[in-house]
Amino acid sequence: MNPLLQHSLIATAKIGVILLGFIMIVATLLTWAERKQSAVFQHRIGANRADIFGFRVLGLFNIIADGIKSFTKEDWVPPFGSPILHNLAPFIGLFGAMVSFAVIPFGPPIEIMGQTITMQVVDLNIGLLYIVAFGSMGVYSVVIAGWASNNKYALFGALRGISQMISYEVVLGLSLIGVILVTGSVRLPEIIAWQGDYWLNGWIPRWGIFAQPLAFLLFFPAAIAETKRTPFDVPEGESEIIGYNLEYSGLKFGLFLLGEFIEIVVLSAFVSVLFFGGWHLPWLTDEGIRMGTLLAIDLPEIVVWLMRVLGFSAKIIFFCLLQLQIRWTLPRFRFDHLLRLGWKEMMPLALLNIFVTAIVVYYIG
Amino acid sequence: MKKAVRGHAPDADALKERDQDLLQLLQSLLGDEIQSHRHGMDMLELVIRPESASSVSRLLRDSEGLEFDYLMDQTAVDWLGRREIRFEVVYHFYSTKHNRYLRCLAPVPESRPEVSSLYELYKAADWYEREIHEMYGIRFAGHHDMRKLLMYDGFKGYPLRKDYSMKGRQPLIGPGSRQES
Amino acid sequence: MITLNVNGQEVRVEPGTKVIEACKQVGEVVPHFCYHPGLSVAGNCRMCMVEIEERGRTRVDVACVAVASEGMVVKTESEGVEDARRGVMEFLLLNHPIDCPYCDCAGECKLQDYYMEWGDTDAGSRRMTLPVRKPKRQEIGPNVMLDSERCVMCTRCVRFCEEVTGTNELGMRERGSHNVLHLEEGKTLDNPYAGNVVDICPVGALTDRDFRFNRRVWFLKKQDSICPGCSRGCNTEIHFDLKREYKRHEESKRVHRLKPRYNEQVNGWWMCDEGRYGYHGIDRDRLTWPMLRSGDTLGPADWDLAMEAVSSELAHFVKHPESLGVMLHPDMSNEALCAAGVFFGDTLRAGYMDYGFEGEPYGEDDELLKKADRHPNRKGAELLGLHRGSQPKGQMLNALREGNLRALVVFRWDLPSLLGEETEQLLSQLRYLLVLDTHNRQWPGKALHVLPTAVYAEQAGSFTNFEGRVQAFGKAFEPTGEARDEVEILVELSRRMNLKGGVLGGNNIQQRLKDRLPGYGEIQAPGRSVIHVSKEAAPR
Amino acid sequence: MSHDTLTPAEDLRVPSQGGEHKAMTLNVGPSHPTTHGIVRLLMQVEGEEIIDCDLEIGYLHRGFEKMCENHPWNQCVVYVDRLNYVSPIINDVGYHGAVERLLGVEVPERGQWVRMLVSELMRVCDHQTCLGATCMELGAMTAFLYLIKGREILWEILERLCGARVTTSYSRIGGLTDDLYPDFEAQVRQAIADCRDINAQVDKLMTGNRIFIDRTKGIGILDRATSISYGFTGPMARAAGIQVDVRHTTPYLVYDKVDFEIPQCSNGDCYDRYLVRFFEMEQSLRIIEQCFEKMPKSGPVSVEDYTITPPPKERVYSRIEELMAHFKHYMWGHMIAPPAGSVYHAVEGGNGELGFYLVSTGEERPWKVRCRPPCFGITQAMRDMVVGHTLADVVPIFGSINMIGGELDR
Amino acid sequence: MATRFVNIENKLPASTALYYPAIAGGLSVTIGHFLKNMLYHTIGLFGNKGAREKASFTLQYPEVMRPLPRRLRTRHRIKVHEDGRPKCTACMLCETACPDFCIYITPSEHDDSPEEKAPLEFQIDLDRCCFCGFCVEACPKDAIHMDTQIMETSSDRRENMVLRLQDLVDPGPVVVSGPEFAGKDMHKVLPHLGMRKLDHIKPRRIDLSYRERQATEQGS
Repeated sequence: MNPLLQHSLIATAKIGVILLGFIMIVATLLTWAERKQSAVFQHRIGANRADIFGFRVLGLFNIIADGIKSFTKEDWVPPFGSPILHNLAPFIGLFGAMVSFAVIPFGPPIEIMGQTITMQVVDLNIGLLYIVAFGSMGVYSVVIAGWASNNKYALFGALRGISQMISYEVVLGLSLIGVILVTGSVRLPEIIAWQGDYWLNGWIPRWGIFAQPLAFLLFFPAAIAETKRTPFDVPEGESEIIGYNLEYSGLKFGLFLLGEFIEIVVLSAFVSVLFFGGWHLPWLTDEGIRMGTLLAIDLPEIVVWLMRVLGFSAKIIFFCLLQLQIRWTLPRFRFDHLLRLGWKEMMPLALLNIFVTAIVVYYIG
Repeated sequence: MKKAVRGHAPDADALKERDQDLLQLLQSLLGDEIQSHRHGMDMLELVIRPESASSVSRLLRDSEGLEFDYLMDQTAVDWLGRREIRFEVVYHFYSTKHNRYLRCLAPVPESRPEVSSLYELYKAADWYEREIHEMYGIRFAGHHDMRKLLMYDGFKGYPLRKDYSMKGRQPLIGPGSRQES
Repeated sequence: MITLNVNGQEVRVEPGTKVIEACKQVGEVVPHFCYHPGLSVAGNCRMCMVEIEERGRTRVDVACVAVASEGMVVKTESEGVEDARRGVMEFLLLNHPIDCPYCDCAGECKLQDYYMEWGDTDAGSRRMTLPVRKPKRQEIGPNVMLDSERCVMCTRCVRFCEEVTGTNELGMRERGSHNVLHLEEGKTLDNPYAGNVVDICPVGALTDRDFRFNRRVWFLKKQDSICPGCSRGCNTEIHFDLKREYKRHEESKRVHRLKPRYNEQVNGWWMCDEGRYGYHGIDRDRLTWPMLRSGDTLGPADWDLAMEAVSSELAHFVKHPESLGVMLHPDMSNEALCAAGVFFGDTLRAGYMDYGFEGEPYGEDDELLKKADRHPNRKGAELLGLHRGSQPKGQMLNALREGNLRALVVFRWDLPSLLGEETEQLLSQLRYLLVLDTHNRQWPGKALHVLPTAVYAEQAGSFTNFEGRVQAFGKAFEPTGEARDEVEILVELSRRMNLKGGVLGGNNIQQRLKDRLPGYGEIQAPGRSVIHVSKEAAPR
Repeated sequence: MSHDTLTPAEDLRVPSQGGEHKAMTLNVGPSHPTTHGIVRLLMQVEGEEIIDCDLEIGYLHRGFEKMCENHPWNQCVVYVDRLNYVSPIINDVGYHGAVERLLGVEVPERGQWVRMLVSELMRVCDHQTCLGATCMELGAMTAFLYLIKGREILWEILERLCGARVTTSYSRIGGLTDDLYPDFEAQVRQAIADCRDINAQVDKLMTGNRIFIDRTKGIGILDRATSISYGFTGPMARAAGIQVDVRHTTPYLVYDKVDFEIPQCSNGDCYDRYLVRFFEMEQSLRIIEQCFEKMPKSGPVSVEDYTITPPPKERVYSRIEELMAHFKHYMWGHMIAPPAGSVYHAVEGGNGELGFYLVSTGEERPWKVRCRPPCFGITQAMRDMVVGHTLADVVPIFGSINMIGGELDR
Repeated sequence: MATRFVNIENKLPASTALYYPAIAGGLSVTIGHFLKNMLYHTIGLFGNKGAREKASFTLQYPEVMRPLPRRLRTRHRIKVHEDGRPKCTACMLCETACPDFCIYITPSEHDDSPEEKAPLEFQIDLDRCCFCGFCVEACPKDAIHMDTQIMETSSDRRENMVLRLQDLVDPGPVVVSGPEFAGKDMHKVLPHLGMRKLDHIKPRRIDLSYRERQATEQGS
């Protein structure tokens, strides 16, 4: 077989499986989860009215109903705005979010028919930077949406969005430097591989959270701020300015939402990769379960692989749900408090983290 | 026939006695500004002249022993067909220091419906007076802004006047029927 | 004159005055059922108990029987009095049916009023026996319904039939609890004044079959008025209800009943049934639009068009007014008559004008109230001098027969009934026929313009009765449909025609009326408001 | 920027190209998530900072006074109900208290206790709604729903009691429509426990939350003197350290027979208002508990006077005496015609002093029914409170005002 | 007994200097609720109704109805005597007491009944009605009641909002939301009532209205 063709086929299959088969499904399920989860802790039942032949399946069909609704709703383009940009904006956001997945490794490489297949679409040596770069595509979406709507509220949303995202990108980037310093790489498989090791005689996994706790505490909020969700949803701020997507309806509005949910999944995957060992599970080595000298169970290779992939998925879903939980628990920041937090509190801490990490790495590592 | 024991309202004499000091103080401070007074069933009532409403309430607010720091309420009554002087602007003052109320009535003739504004003294009077103006057509001299408050700009007439019909209808407003000036 | 003391107030009354009347003089209304100033004293209800101190002795006595004497001290409120009244109320209510929900009297019932003031709540719990049942819903006359259970045996109605009409249809029989009002053998309560027994019944025993269940009395509004039924000019009250607050129930019916209003000089407390039930015409079959003829049919038009047409037609006769005839109607108010007189007579100088015609129907006088002349204002027209032309009074139509008339203005008259079979033939010679009428009629084919006018309940004005008494009546409600007051129409016409004689206005009509009608100046308050010869409503 | 430049015709115009427009006019409302009582804010903003603000109210104006003037005294209750639709019974109690004062009638003791009890229940509802709405607009949906759950529990009790949730019409001149139902006390005690639990959780969610503190502390400060000048009463005034509370200064009903504290703060910012309302809820619950201990266990709740209240129904059906009294009661405007005179009667509403100034001419209809809406002056002070703050601060400030369109616009 | 003003201690605790503690506290509250409710939901999935009710404060309207209290003022009805005559005697007190002028009665004379007066037409305009209950209070014949427990009274046409005599005499499925079925799954309740689908919950019309019956009686 032509290697190029083969390569393309494998890449396409990966895109199909990982992007459409996993990410899209998780993102759509998140729309359901967001309703149901919030309902559960608000003593409600949540969306459950859509049924097919009387079956409601816990309201899962509402996802389909939502899809149909957003497709069939009137797609209104403000005549006073800029139609081309107005149409473009939601796709930019969605594109940036979806493309980021290309470098996320979903599991250890596996050998199928003599081929070593990496569980990521493309193994870039600057994977980490790639995600950060494409993650910041979202800012274009926001600013274009806000500007093209020619609405005062949308403009406010766009302005808030652009300053918030740029500010928090700084924190995001700076907090990552600690991780890069520790792991010594910007390539995601290498970062994961570094986290496969253990401290204290194999008792504590060498995960980013333990190596860089402060970086995690800075990175996670900054990343939520990038996704523009509560408590960082000031660009939307539905009770204040309604947000940059004020003039959107139907499918395009749905795309904004979908983009947001995909960003959540990206973020969860990214956090798992950087701070929670990626597809590593504690005490699960290539051979099987090894808990220091206490426990040793040998497992077949394919089982280990499956456990790792599933473990990684579980981590992603956990962080997704955590983000939803945060969104429904906390009030919203005020815009200037948010910027103050970003620039005056988080960025110095991030710099401090880099400084300390650098010294420690220089002398110890 | 069961009949309730009526007359449970606070004893008129007791009220009179309670307000006696206040009345003396008011009389000594305001003098001729008080046209008449009455011991109502709830509080002391003073009748003042409309043009001196502002000066009287300044005294009420600032004089020692009175300190009516709250303008609790301000409204008007239309006495159409019942009294010679048609309107009456009613002020309710309250003093936090002495915990007492005072009602001032300023009769306003229909021919010259004007009262001096309390806006400079009590910020609360701003909207109260705007409301009275649009509802009764009483002007407030010295008020900075006599736009309509509750009704829309094109509303004709004064709805709370007794001669405004309960079934009075106004032309429609809104897009298509608004006349741009 | 003797002086007595009622509740601390000195009263001076004629000797022989009953105590109840003396009390009324100082505004102390003593509760009573059987007493009626227009009837003899029966003293059987025992409600009007007062405490009387006379010659050092205090007693509780019946105020309608006791005669005032010098130095008497009367107390209308005292423990003994209240006790007595409470007892009477309990006694009256002992057998009273639970009928308020469907008793027409609820709202003007004396039992209700007195109970709230003097009744005893706990009386009912002391009841030992089952109430006595009596016949209900008896049609004792064409206009009156009797419910014996509700009767309080005051015998007002019996006395009325005996003393006022002398027909003696009603009487009492049985005794005690079984005492019952009944119709004398072979008689029905069908005298021409039978409706009055409903007015004087203090409870709901006698109800008016015409008014029955139409409307609850507390919804009714009142307007003082004058009965237009005959030239007596009985003082009445129009009880009307335009509609319920937001929705019309019976679109057509506004007046619900008439009640007599006390006027000692004219009608006393009474009115005849003919007048009482004559109000139906106010809402029935009314003309509501100006009608213009095109070809064979009369079609509705708006006022502007109609007035334009009328004024242009009338303009043809400004030069030759001698061939113009005006038929005024004695149902019209003084004001309308005067306005017509000024406009057609003085300004337009019509050749013929009259207000009475041969062949119009007359009724019969009776000894009580009814007058043969069934129109309320013939005297007014006479006093205003509204007869013009060469023909003697009442003979104006001869001019038509002689062919001297080219145009005719007809107010309210039904021409076919006056002219009989020759109507079409006589009218064919006319160039112009204008009709101003209140009701829909068969107008002769010649009628070119028909204008709707208001009836007496829809306008304020005055009538002059047969003896020359000017009495004002008030406007109860707006004219129906597009109808207008005649004065208004004439003023508008004169404004449009703008003749040399000047434009008709409220002032010159008023002045003319004051000049011509004795007493008009005194009764007519400014602004065409209502005046009353007497304001007192008939006591019930 | 003076008010004159904010005439409605001009403000919505898009600034002309090339003009020197530093400030932008932003039109918030009348239909905007923040303005949950329908009000329109015309704001001049520079960036996010508000430099001027004008309020346009009246979107819920329905001619309350005019309608009352055209209805009999007792029928006005349906309009009074709808003044403050979050705590309707307090309005009823205030209005009827005023009418009873005009009439010179005193409600039986049990009736007074019941009125006080339901008033306090309503106050809890009011504060829960207000705090919940504030939290929701700040983005904390869950706290809102927890508080609304608490309100729902209370409303269900009120529904059992009055026959309606919002348009209660529970009170009547001379008393109440009906006595408490049998297991009322048990249900209310359970509800009190539930509300305390909910309040504790919301406290944990919001009170110490740094984000919430940032949003509310130091926001919308109005000093004591200005607050008084604007006629602030109720929680807003007490948050600024002004000691006014009608329940304390001129006790009505039986407020002088119960023991409770009136919380007050000194800063007069949104956080203090939040705290005052929060603590007041607890005090209201305390009053309710005391009511159960101290109120007479039985007895009439309405005056037994057929000229004021209708006779009992079972007697009306069977006896002519009561039937006639019943008819007299309803035929002519409930037969209630207070003697000529005027009275000002105030109660402590959810937002502050809710005063009724009634003028009677001795007829069956009121000559004048004036309601002094507590949030009138407070809403008026909105301009002073928001100017200088950012756009986002409108939310907590407006939330703390607890503007109730029904009583503001009447 | 005393009321007094008390200052609230509103010094912020040190923990509020940081964001994380309160966020953790808040999350613990919501997660606590989540876990508890999730447990109830799970038990409820196995058919335990009590647990299902505990898990959610809201109800699955319209399948499940809340228990409606006895005093609740709902759509009106007019009681009837045993022979089917309405108890109403058109005394108009409800019309008088109505603050909204929503009741319109056309009275008529009625020879057969002991009350001699009966409503020819009795209309209640629900568009106007404010459900204050004054009409029930004012009725001296125990005729009008607001206890049908029908709350769904909306329509897209004004004329449908006017209840006529026959609607009032026979208000339709009164018992559906009655206390005995409160909180029950509507689909399970409906067969007991002889109804199959929710769509059937509309005011039923009786075959021969009172008015028609009256007309036939008078004619014969």
